[in-house]
Order: sequence, then structure tokens, then C-alpha cells
Amino acid sequence: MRLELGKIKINDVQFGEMTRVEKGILYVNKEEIVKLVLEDDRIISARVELARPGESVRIAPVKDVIEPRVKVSGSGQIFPGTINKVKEVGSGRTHALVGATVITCGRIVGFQEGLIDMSGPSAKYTPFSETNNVCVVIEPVEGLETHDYEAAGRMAGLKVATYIGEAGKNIEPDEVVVYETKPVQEQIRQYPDLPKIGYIHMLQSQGLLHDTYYYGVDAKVMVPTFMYPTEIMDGAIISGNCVAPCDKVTTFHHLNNPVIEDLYKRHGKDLNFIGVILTNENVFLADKERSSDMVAKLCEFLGLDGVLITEEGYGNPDTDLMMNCKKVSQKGVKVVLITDEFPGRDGKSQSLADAVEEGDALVSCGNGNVIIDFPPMEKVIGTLDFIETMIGGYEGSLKPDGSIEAELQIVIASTIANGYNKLAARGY
Amino acid sequence: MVHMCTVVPISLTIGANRIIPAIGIPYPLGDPNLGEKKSKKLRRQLVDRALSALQTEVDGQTVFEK
Amino acid sequence: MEKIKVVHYINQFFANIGGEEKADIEPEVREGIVGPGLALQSGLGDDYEVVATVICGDTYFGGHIEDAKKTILDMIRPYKPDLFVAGPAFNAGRYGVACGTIAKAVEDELNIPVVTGMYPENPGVDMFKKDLHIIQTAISAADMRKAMPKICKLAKKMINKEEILSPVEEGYIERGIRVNYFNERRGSERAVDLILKKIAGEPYETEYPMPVFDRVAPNPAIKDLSKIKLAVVTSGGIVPQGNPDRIESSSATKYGIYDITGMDSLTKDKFMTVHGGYDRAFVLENPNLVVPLDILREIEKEGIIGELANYFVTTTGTGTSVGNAKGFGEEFSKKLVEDGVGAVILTST
Amino acid sequence: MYKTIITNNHKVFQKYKDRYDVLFLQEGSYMDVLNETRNKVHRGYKVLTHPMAGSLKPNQTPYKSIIIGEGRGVTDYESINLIENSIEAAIKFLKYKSTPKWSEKILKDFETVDLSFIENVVRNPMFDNA
Repeated sequence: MRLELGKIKINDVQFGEMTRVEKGILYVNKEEIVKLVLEDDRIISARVELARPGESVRIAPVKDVIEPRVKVSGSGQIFPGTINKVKEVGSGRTHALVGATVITCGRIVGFQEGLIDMSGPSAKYTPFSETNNVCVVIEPVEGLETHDYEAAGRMAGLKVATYIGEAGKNIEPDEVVVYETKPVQEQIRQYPDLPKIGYIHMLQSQGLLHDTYYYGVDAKVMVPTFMYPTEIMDGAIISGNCVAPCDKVTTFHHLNNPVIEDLYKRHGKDLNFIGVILTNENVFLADKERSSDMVAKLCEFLGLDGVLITEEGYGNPDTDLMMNCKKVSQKGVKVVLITDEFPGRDGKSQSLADAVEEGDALVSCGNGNVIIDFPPMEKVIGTLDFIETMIGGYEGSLKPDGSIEAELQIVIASTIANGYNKLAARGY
Repeated sequence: MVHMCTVVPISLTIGANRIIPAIGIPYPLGDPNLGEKKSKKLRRQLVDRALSALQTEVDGQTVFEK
Repeated sequence: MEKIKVVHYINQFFANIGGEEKADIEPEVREGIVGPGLALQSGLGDDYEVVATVICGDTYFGGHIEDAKKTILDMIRPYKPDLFVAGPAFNAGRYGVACGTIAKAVEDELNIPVVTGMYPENPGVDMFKKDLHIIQTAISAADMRKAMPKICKLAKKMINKEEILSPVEEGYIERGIRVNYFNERRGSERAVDLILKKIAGEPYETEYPMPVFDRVAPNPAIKDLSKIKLAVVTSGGIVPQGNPDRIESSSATKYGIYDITGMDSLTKDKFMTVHGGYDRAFVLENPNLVVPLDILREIEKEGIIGELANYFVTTTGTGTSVGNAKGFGEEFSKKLVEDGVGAVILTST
Repeated sequence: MYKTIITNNHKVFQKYKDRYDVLFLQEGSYMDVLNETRNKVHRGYKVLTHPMAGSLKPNQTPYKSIIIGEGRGVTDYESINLIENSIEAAIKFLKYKSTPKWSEKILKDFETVDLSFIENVVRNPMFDNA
């Protein structure tokens, strides 16, 4: 499967008469976005605001972040099984508005989500302080049930991103990157002397506000499966998760999965990237047992020499991570784990809720329990009303001047456990 | 030294060399559900097993099931 | 300008009082520098003054931890020090534990910077590395010339409230505290490097080590049990009613040694459990479920074992740090050996 | 296998009290549910759902529901590992920050999310045979 990804660099975002891209500037039509969102009668109001790098802006609470993309050629359309019909994606050509995002925000439930600062000392912890963000602030109809509201918010973001992505369809990209993975036997033959590497991608799948969808199917009801890496770049996986801000894998991060990106960078040079094994993080222990068995079986079946494993979340997923690590290692396949850490505020406790001796090669994405100071910002997109009830916040977090003291875990994707960031923790 | 404990994997992890599996965490040496007499008999069996483990040569971690 | 006041702690050996035969001397305080205090003073420089040196025998300290701690704190307080340095203890086990114990007490009670130094295998390291900055030294006192300047450098940084850098940069033993930093490369890129190294069989280093445990070679089998003195050690939290030593119900920082002379069984009116990690109902009813005294007396009477030690050793296993547990073991094992105990049954809940 | 749901969540109790054995700790805390589960596991029960289900940390949500199954009187090491690790982690979080006193509305949200974990398990076709 071969995909050409055309990267259209976006350096600024502005409101305009027509949603379009011109000379690296994304213009968006506010009214059309609002109209699109309000098609869903579960949402009573929607507001569009822009946030650019360096501005004194705080966005909270954030539900999802999505990079606008569009299929130019090849099978299927962007976000198959959710926005568009179920149809295999991952081949042909896709354009991405790199440097632009759609951010959905607004209250979903009282306690989740997180924040993004566009400037100041806290901006460095989130990748979205460096992107030009179209923020869609939504409000549900009175008394809407939590499940429905989550679904409405999720769809609103995807719809807006798809709409904006269309603006890139006929634009000449600044850069075209080609990604290709062949069927397994051909792929092995192509680089017979290089180590065969796979990627085990664990999807959050515990329940309400903890779900992920693959071609529209809820990850908790699927069994582990094989995926061509390029499928993910066309939106085969979307996030329905909005509980732990710091290690949430947003839809943006699925589209721009760093492990896939970095394995492709060295594909054919010092490794042979065979593909992605998708698995889940269920609550029911029998499911964990079955899924990890199947992951190990797939690794064996594909003849892999080594795998990278990433997780989403803390606690329950640590058990899946360790079960996968142990069982895959027992098949003779080398394993490297990528995860973030929660060693308590003093940093002295165990970082993970589970451990196996096979987990002897781990990459750290940082300690989410560290306390951070957030200076006041001139403008707030969304509301700070829920700061103290957000994850990472606490009573007294929000100061009268608008500054905040909270754990790092309140910042969206700050310790994301797939290695997207440079933040790491080390022993002192 | 002989280690009498219920969670044998932990004993193996921490490196005990002679291990006697015990009955249960809230009652390692005996089983009160069986009544006092039988429970005490069970305790005697376990301690006897521990003493025999102490008199057995081992060349690495060994769990004395019987 | 008033000088920064320093108090130094050393053992009988470094105070030139004597070796093992003098290890039971009680704490004393002397004005100014003693022994390695000279190196400390010169390393710290003219802005600092070592105003007093506390000396205590290692055996005395180990046998009277609570008393020694209190006495020594009382000796230190009047000097109103700004800085406390203990040791370095190199590989001397009891000295290391003493340095760690007193340094932690000073830090907690007097709220001033403290530094000590040890060889990585000193038992004091596992017990105190999370609480203290312990400069890594070589195995013996021959390293004093190199160790003391590192201690002084770190101590000065603490006094000046400068940022304490990583263990490698400062020379202290890693404390196991997880601190954030920005790497030059993102995590996924580092992970790809790691997997390629692992597959190639090259050395690789994890960024987060999983907890590891020591291994010991098994002791040979006991030839004749009927001549052996047997003792029971437990992590099941069995203590006399009222818990006289206040052993914690979890995350224990101490252990107890309790007399069983003349008892045929552990009765519920005399013993209880404080263990917070299991449903205590059964053991409260019958403590022999954890310390099988009733059976061991039978066995003793039958002559199967030579004799039963007249005490058992106890602590709470749940949540107790490996460092503390290791420290307890090293300490009471010495007593067991001194008392001629030849075999131990360790029971865990 | 005979199953018991240990919970302090009213919504879980109401929904399942007629279908399953529900041990409802009405005034119980998150820790109480973990400790009760631990006691059962120590007596031979198996944990069927992960005690740390959900990304909500133990000092964030006050609600916890865990499904256990009656074992064969044999200690299940994996269950012990899970529940003990969960308790250790919960203590770590609660040591620095206790669970806030949430408003009624937020409490309701927490109940709904906790219920969702159990619903998804009970809905699993394998569940009744497990």
C-alpha cells in the first residue's frame, strides 16, 4: 500500500468570506462552520475562534484536536466509517494542512479534558501551541445524556476538519512524502537483510469517554488485527477519548503517529517496517488475555524481529502493556515500550501500575504528576470555570488573576505515550 | 532460611531459595474454615514440610509443593 | 561576614578512638574539627566553619537507634548549624546506616541541607537514597581525598540554593526520583534506536528501569536439625497487644523483636496483628496462623529441633520499601547469628 | 462462575442488583471498594475486571466498581498482583491530594462513566460464560 502525503504548510489562520488556502494562510468562513455544527440538533450553539502561536490565549477545556486532510485520489475518503462510508483508505494521494488544526472545546462532563496555552512558559508542553488552531466551542442542548454529548462533540470536530480539509484539495503541496508498505512477503523480500520491525498500537477502549474507533468500529469489540501504516494517515482511527488530557492520543496524533513516521524514516535504511498491529485496552481481564495472546501470535506469524509498543492512559492499560511485552518477548521478538510516568508528586513512587522483567527497554515520555505554574492569559477560548475539576487541577488551582497551578497532566498531550514529544523523565 | 508464603511468585521474584506454598493470605499457616483441629493439623504439616526443606540440598530456587 | 556553620558526624574509627573494640561508645560532641573534618573544612573554604563534630560508636548507634538519634540531635541543636555532613562511610555498613539515619533526622528536624557519602553497596544506600543526597564513594577510606571535595561541592550548591543537577553531573547516587527534562530527540525516535540496538545485541539502556531484586546463593542443607536453634521471622505484622513499638500497619520503618519464653502458643489475649494489607479477622483470633508457635513447641518437645529461639522477629510487609526491608534484615540477621540461630522460618501473609 | 460486583456507585447497584450479586458499599470510598476486593481475592476470588479501569486517577473519581468471580478456593496470583498494585497506586495518588468534594452534577457524571465500564463488560457475550 502506497500513499503520497502532500503537505501544505499553513503559517497563519484568518477569518474569510470563503474557506480556502492562499500563500500558506488558511481562511475560514465562520458562518459555514457554525451551520455545519448546528446540523446536529444535540448541539444548541457553536462559536468559532482562532488561536495562533505566540498569542496570549488559553484554550480550555479541549475535547479533541484534528488536522484537516482531504483525499485527492485513491480508494475511500477521509475518516472512513465515521464521516465517510466504510471503504479501505491508505493509498493514492492525500493532502494535509500541516500547521493547522481544528480544536473542539466546551464542557462535555464536569471533570475531564485539559488546556492549551498558545504562549508563555507552559506552551512548550503541548504541540498545539505551535499550530494555527480553529477552535469550535460547542454547547449541548439542556439535559443531553453524556454518551450523546460525547458523540455529538466527536462528530462536530471531524465534520469541521473534513470541511476545512477540502480547501487543500487543489492546492499544490509544499512537500510530498511517499510512504509505502508492501504485502508482507514482498516487503520482507524488498529488504531481506534488514531487521523486520512492527508497531503494536494499543487503542484506549475502556468505555464512555475512553473509546477509540477503527473504521467506525468501537475498538473494545474488535480483536487485534493487522493494519497498513498508511491507513492511519487517512483517518482510519479516530479518538473518542477525553479523560486524561496529558496522555490522550488525539485524532491529530493518530493522523500524525510519530512511531509510524519515525519507522518510515529509517525504512529501507536500517530497518524493514512490516506494519502495524492494532489492539485494545479493555476492562474485562479475559479480553486482555485474549488480545495479548493474539498480538503475540500476529508478531510470530509476521516473523518480526522487533516491535515498538505504545499505550494510551495509565493504570488499566499498564497491565495490557506488560502482558503484550511479556507474551511478545516470549515469542522471541525484541520489545521496546514507550510510555509516560506517574510516580507521584515527589517523583519517588513506582511510575507504572504494573511491571514485568521483560520490560527492560523503555522510553519515557515524562512525569505527568509534576506541578506547573501557568501565568494568566489575555484571552480565554472556552472557559476556565472547570479548571479546578479538570484532571490535574485541584481546589485552589485557579488564582483570582487567572493564573493556574496544576499538575502537568492538565495540558493536552503533554506526556503523550507514543513519543510525539521531547519531554522525558530521568532518575535523579 | 525457608520462606512460607501464599503468593509464591512474589517469593520467587524476591529471590527466596526454599519456598513452602502457604494456604491463604489471611491465614497462611492453617485454614480456620476447617475448624480448629484440622487447621492445626494442616499447620503441623506445613511446618514439617518447612523443616524438611531446610534439610534438603537445593541448587537454586525451589518450591516444595509436597 | 558571619561564617556558615557546619556540624560533622563521624564514627569512633574516624575519630581515632578505635576500631571494632570501641564501637560501643556513646555519642559525644567535640568543638571544631576531628579527623576527616580537616578535609571537609578545607573543601568548603573560608566562608564555612566546622563548628562541631559528633562522634558515636557504630555498634552503639545500631543498638540504640531511637536514643542515639535523640541524643545526637540534642547535641547538634545548640550549634544552630546551617549545614550537616555525615561521613563519608564508604563501605562500612553500620556506619552507613548511622550516617543515613542521623542525616535524615537532621534534615527532618532542623530543616537544613544535609549530605553524606557511601559506597553504592553500603546498606545505608538502599535505606536512604530516596531521602538524601549520598555522594558515591569508592569502597574504602583511601578515597577520602576524592570523595570529600564532591561532598563539599554539592553542599555548597545546596547552601547557595543552586539547582542540583543529575546524579552523573553531581556525583551522588541516583535517588530514584523521576524528574522531567527535554531530550534533544522525541521519544519515538529514541525508541527506534533502542529497538535496533536490542536486536543487534548491542548494549542498550532503558530510560526507566523496572524494579529488580537481589539474588543470593542457597545455603547448604542442615545436616542435623536436632542440634539446631530455630527462629521465626515474619512480615505478617504480629505484635504484642497494644503494639508497644508502634510498628506501622503499612510502609514499616521498623521491626520488633518479641519474647516468647515459656509460651506454648501465641494467644490472642497477648498478641495481635497490625498488618494493614489483609483481612485481620482470622489472625486476630489465632496469631499462630502466622507465627506457628503452638506447632514449633510440639516439635521442640519431640526433639526434632534442638531448641526454639526465645523470641520472634516481626514487621509489616505491605508497602514497606525494599530499602527499609533490606536494612531490617541486615540488622537483625546479625543478632540471630550472634544468638546462635542456625535456621529461620520466614512467614509472609 | 458465580459473580459479584463490588461497588460504591448507586447507578451500578440499581442497574444490576436484580441480575447479579451486588455488594453495595453505600457509604464506602474508592479505597473501601479496593480493600473489600482485596479481602475477597485473599479468600480465593478472582478479579474479572481491572481494578483501575478508566483513566480517572484514584484521587479524581470517588466511584469504583469491580467484578469478581468465585474461585475454586485457590489463590489467584494474577488477581493478587492486580489488586495489590492498584491499592499501592491509589495510596500514592491519595497521599498527595485527596478526592475533591465534587458538585452533584459532577458526581453524576462520574457515576455514569464508572457505570459505562461495567456495562461494557456485562454486554460482552463472553461475560456470562466466564
